[in-house]
Amino acid sequence: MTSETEAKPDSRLKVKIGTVELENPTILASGVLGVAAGGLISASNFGAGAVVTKTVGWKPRSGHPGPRVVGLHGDSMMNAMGIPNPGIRDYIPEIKAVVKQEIPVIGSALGTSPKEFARVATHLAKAGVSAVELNISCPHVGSLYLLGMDPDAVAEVVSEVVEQTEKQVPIWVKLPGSTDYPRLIQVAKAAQTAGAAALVALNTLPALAIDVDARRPLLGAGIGGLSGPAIKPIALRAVWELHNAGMNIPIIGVGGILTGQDAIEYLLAGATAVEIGTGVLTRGRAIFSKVCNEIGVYLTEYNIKHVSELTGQMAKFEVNS
Amino acid sequence: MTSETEAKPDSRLKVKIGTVELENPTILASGVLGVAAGGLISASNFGAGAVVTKTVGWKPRSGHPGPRVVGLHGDSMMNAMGIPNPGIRDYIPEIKAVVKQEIPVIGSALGTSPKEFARVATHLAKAGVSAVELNISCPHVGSLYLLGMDPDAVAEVVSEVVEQTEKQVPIWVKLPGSTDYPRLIQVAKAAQTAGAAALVALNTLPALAIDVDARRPLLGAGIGGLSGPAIKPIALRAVWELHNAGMNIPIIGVGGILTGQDAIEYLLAGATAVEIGTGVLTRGRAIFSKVCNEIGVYLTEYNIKHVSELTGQMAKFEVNS
Amino acid sequence: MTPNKTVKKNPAKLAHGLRPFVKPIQQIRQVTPRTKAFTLKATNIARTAVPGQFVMVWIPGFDEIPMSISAVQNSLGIVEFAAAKVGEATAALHRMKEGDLIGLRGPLGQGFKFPRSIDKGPLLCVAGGCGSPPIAFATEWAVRKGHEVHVALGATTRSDLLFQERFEEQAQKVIIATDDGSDGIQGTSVNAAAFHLDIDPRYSACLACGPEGMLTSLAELLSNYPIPLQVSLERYMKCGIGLCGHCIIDNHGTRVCLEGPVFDAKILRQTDFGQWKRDSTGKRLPIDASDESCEG
Amino acid sequence: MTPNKTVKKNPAKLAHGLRPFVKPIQQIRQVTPRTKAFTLKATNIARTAVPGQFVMVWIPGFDEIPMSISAVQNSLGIVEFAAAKVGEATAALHRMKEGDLIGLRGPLGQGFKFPRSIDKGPLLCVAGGCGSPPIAFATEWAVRKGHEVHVALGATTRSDLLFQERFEEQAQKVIIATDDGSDGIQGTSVNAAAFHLDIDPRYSACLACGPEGMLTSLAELLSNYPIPLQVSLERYMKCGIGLCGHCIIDNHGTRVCLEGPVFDAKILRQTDFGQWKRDSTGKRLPIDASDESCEG
Ligand SMILES: Cc1cc2nc3c(=O)[nH]c(=O)nc-3n(C[C@H](O)[C@H](O)[C@H](O)COP(=O)(O)OP(=O)(O)OC[C@H]3O[C@@H](n4cnc5c(N)ncnc54)[C@H](O)[C@@H]3O)c2cc1C
Ligand SMILES: Cc1cc2nc3c(=O)[nH]c(=O)nc-3n(C[C@H](O)[C@H](O)[C@H](O)COP(=O)(O)OP(=O)(O)OC[C@H]3O[C@@H](n4cnc5c(N)ncnc54)[C@H](O)[C@@H]3O)c2cc1C
Ligand SMILES: Cc1cc2nc3c(=O)[nH]c(=O)nc-3n(C[C@H](O)[C@H](O)[C@H](O)COP(=O)(O)O)c2cc1C
Ligand SMILES: Cc1cc2nc3c(=O)[nH]c(=O)nc-3n(C[C@H](O)[C@H](O)[C@H](O)COP(=O)(O)O)c2cc1C
Ligand code: FES
Ligand code: FES
Repeated sequence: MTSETEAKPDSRLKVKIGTVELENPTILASGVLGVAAGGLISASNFGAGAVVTKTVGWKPRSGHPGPRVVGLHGDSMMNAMGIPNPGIRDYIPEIKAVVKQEIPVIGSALGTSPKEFARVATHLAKAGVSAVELNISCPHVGSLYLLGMDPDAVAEVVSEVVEQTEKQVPIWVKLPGSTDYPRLIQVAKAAQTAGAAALVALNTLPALAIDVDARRPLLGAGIGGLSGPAIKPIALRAVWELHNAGMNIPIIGVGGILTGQDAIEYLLAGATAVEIGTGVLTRGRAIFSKVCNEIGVYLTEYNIKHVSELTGQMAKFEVNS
Repeated sequence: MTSETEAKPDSRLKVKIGTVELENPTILASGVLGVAAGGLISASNFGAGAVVTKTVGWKPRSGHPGPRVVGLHGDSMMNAMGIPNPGIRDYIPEIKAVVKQEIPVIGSALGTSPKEFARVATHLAKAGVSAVELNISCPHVGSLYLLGMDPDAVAEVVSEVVEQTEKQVPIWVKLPGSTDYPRLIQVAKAAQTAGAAALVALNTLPALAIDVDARRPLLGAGIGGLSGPAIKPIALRAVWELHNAGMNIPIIGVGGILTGQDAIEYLLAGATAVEIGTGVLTRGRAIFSKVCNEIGVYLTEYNIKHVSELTGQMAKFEVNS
Repeated sequence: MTPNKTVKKNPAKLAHGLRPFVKPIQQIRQVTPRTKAFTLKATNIARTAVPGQFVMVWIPGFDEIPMSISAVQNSLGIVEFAAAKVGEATAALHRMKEGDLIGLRGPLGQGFKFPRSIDKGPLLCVAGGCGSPPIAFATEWAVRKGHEVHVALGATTRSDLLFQERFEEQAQKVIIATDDGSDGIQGTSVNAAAFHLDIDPRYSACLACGPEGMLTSLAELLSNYPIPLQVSLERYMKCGIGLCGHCIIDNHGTRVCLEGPVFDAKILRQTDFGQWKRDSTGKRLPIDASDESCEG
Repeated sequence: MTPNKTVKKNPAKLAHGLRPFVKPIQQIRQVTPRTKAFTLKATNIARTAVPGQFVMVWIPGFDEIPMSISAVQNSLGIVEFAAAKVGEATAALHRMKEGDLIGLRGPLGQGFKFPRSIDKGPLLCVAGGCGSPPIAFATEWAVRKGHEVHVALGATTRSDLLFQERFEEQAQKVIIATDDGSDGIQGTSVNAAAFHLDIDPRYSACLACGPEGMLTSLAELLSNYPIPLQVSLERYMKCGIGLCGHCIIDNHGTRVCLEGPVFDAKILRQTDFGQWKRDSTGKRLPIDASDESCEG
């Protein structure tokens, strides 16, 4: 139905995030295209190495009133979808339709308590997802963001999920969009200790945009989450901080990736793979194959055999005072 | 020497930040043009209602090695100047040259201890500044950023400065570029209790950008501060959070202002005035008169008598969960 | 590799689709007992919109909802849409007065494709119930381009016939149908379309909008004729710009807000067309002709 | 007011001035005992640079420092600069090998303005000490445009004469001066310039670069002639794009990196020219001819 370019496989791009093997390191981020199986399948057809589902909870959520998205300067945007989702039971058929096509699916889970997180994760695991990504960090669902900034609460959620899913599926933790590094690293360490298999950094950043004519926030929920190029330098810093903290855990970088070059920055900072959300708007769904091709050109230019050789290979430096 | 437009006075734009009276609410942000008296004077000639000096400390600082600036997607940028400054004694002549021209000067102060902050502030006060802005928040001078996130430490600095300057000059506190609202508000409250006369939100956000060819950070210091349009939604959110916290203290909004519309967003969120830094790059120094003219057009369009009527006038909303 | 590779903009990213223009409502007209037409000055939308495209209408304090563009006056930069009162947001819209501010984001999506030549036969335009707005715009557009246009317009009852006058003013032939027979033939807009086809089936194309049940019957009817059919679909829309995936109708990821809302009926065969719709949570619900908000 | 007013770009914001191109060094030549010339492929810089403009050279792991462009080969996209070893960053640069990566950000600043017509008389180009790079580029540029160019080139001693061969190849007349008399006349480039003027003072313009003490003497010398003088200044630069204010030379806020480094000498009268410079902290230091890094 569309003329966007198709993906070409390139064995240099295969990555392993813990036990999860992907054809390439580009992953569709949660909340983008993911309401329907077809959206997830299309991202895979356009080259994504894996797809993250829309965040799904136990009960249905209608999400926030509109406006739910607004474009900002420089290809960035804000959203306050409010995590609409039909609840895990009605979402399972969508996931199964994708899993059936042998596409690696990462199930994004939300809960109002550790038990509920675990219940959702268990259903996701049964549906055949390759990993579960815990959304403890949505900035326009206030309770989640606060949860994600609290190391003890995060540990509790992760432990419960790991226990209930009985290690059938790796648990990834998606960190909040925050610049508070001491805390972010505490949260990350708490998650790792509790059994997380990978860290995803970052979710959108809490933000506000105002319409000066209406004299109201431009989003129905008031507060929204900032995504796109605006947050890349912040998320990249977070990935580097996490990498530098010496935890031995895979990191997935996310925030503002538009080009292969952006993705390589994340890899150099310490990421094993990347997720792409807003870029789907800027470059179309073919962004996945485009980014992969651009990474391929770079590997060729510098005669690098495999993309994993880039992870964490930025020159060391000391933070000044 | 230049063809950029000159400022036209507009009495509707006069503002009072506590006791400090300005011709208009646009202020040159610290660190931009401010090394030399001529830079500060030029910003005023181009329409700035006040100018903030380069942050100055007790002893000279050479700052970080280059690269010290890098442009990013969408008119944003990062810098890691590292607060080069000749030390307060050698900087005083620059300040005096500006004060002599009856330009409201805000002296930006740095210290390695509460006492040193106070010593610098005292010298600034003697040089005739209209207010002192305490830089407790530079993200590429690690010690400062950590200080700015610690309510007790901030209270200690502010108390000492207020005491030593003997209320001869209002003390403004420039808050760190952080998304950690509970903490930012704690810091703000601590500053207010200790005697701060105004809050400035925000400084640049801690960030990283990498050159994929050199495989190094694009800034000499590694870490840098993100400024420009990228941070506007974050700083705007912070201004609104501070305003909403019900403190009765003027707020000066800063971050990513390019247009009158951007400035008005800050006013509606709760700011009394705004500072502009990176915009000087994007629209030239005439950005001050341009933004003032654009605010004037808005006041006319909506038949608003005075710019102060905009402060905090965004419609109320509840943060969702 | 440096500096950053220039990113070619996705044509989908329409300049004004990402941010609302907030403007005072210029005029409000009650066009049927349940429907009001609203006009606003939005020059950029008026200049670029084509029939079948829609706007996201922001009703401050309530919601942002999709509305087809029902007319533009390009020279004055004016855009019109017509909203039926069906729920909270549309009720709030109906309470608004001229001069009140609303936001428009768009034009969004892909509109109708008109036959290149006006010599291949007249156009058949079919509007059922609330489906009139894009069809009224399409009719005016086609007539202005020199096409002969025949209209089939249906509603439950006479007073609900939306934009009847406009159709009668513009089109060469209009056949009316009402469920209760209060005007025109008794039946639906599809019956009216069949009437047109019986007279002379040499149409160059058929453009249609209305309840999905009506559109499926129309598609069935037209499968007997060599006339390409384009239909405008309605799906729950959250973003309107192809990002969130809420409006996807098939396993290829076809998005009604971006690749639609107007589709060639052939393309809809392997989709949810006529079968499922999503509610605000994303849950799929069967399409049941009887629960459509505007019959026809 | 919505959407956001389009922001007209400040012409000062040069597309490539904000982000370094990182490229392998193509060629390194030792041009004097203390100076090496470096070439790199940087097509965008080569295409747009004019003589007098500079680049910020990033020596990864050390610093980013301003360097005048000393030549471009437009057709090959090649840019050259010539760096004297004076401190840590330039020493690191001198240790680098062909193929090593460095970054170039630019072209930055305003270059020399050449007389519109080639009939108003020859151009006088004066290069003292390390001032040769922009003057060599200017000479080649002017000759290519058809100007007659006379050069006054000075250095402390014969071996330090920078780009002597290039000048002799390109210019119609070259007068050399060395402090120790090891080549040409004994004296400075200003003495050499005086020599040119004594022969025939009908120059259309004078372009100069070198230590600031030399530039002030030259300005004094030329005040006796109706010849417009343009000089290229050096100031401590932190950003190179007019933002930080470190290179400001007067109370009008004139920035050497943006409005300069080439200035009409008349404009410099009410500035720090010849009097003060800032160090890396921003402290003003008196300009003392004897502490210049490259005499001439
Ligand atoms: C492309 C498109 C064009 C449309 N054009 C018109 C038009 O020209 N005139 C007109 O009257 N109506 C039109 N609609 C339908 C209109 O958007 C809904 O009637 C409106 O959103 C109802 O909002 P509400 O809050 O009043 O109702 P609610 O009580 O919220 O919902 C009532 C019903 O309206 C629909 N609806 C609600 N929100 C949305 C949404 N965000 N997206 C899609 N459907 C929604 C649902 O089916 C829901 O069951 C169009 C819809 C689409 C998708
Ligand atoms: C517009 C311009 C063009 C220049 N062109 C050339 C050229 O073509 N060839 C050449 O050899 N040199 C040129 N220079 C001078 C060159 O930038 C310095 O020699 C170099 O920065 C020294 O760096 P360092 O670390 O080796 O020395 P340091 O030990 O750091 O300093 C030695 C001296 O170099 C100067 N310097 C250091 N850093 C800077 C800086 N960031 N900006 C300006 N001056 C600085 C200072 O005067 C200092 O006292 C130019 C300078 C400017 C401003
Ligand atoms: C429209 C939209 C919806 C999103 N929904 C979710 C979500 O449901 N769950 C989640 O974890 N993140 C969600 N996100 C955040 C993204 O997954 C991603 O972390 C963020 O957008 C930053 O990446 P980007 O800059 O590539 O978009 C959403 C982002 C957008 C733009
Ligand atoms: C080059 C540069 C130097 C800066 N130096 C300082 C400084 O010395 N002290 C300070 O408080 N803030 C400094 N800042 C931060 C600005 O004052 C301002 O808070 C920030 O840039 C956000 O505003 P903007 O987006 O308008 O630039 C600097 C910013 C830039 C871009
Ligand atoms: S409404 Fe979001 S993709 Fe169509
Ligand atoms: S070097 Fe920063 S303004 Fe010139």
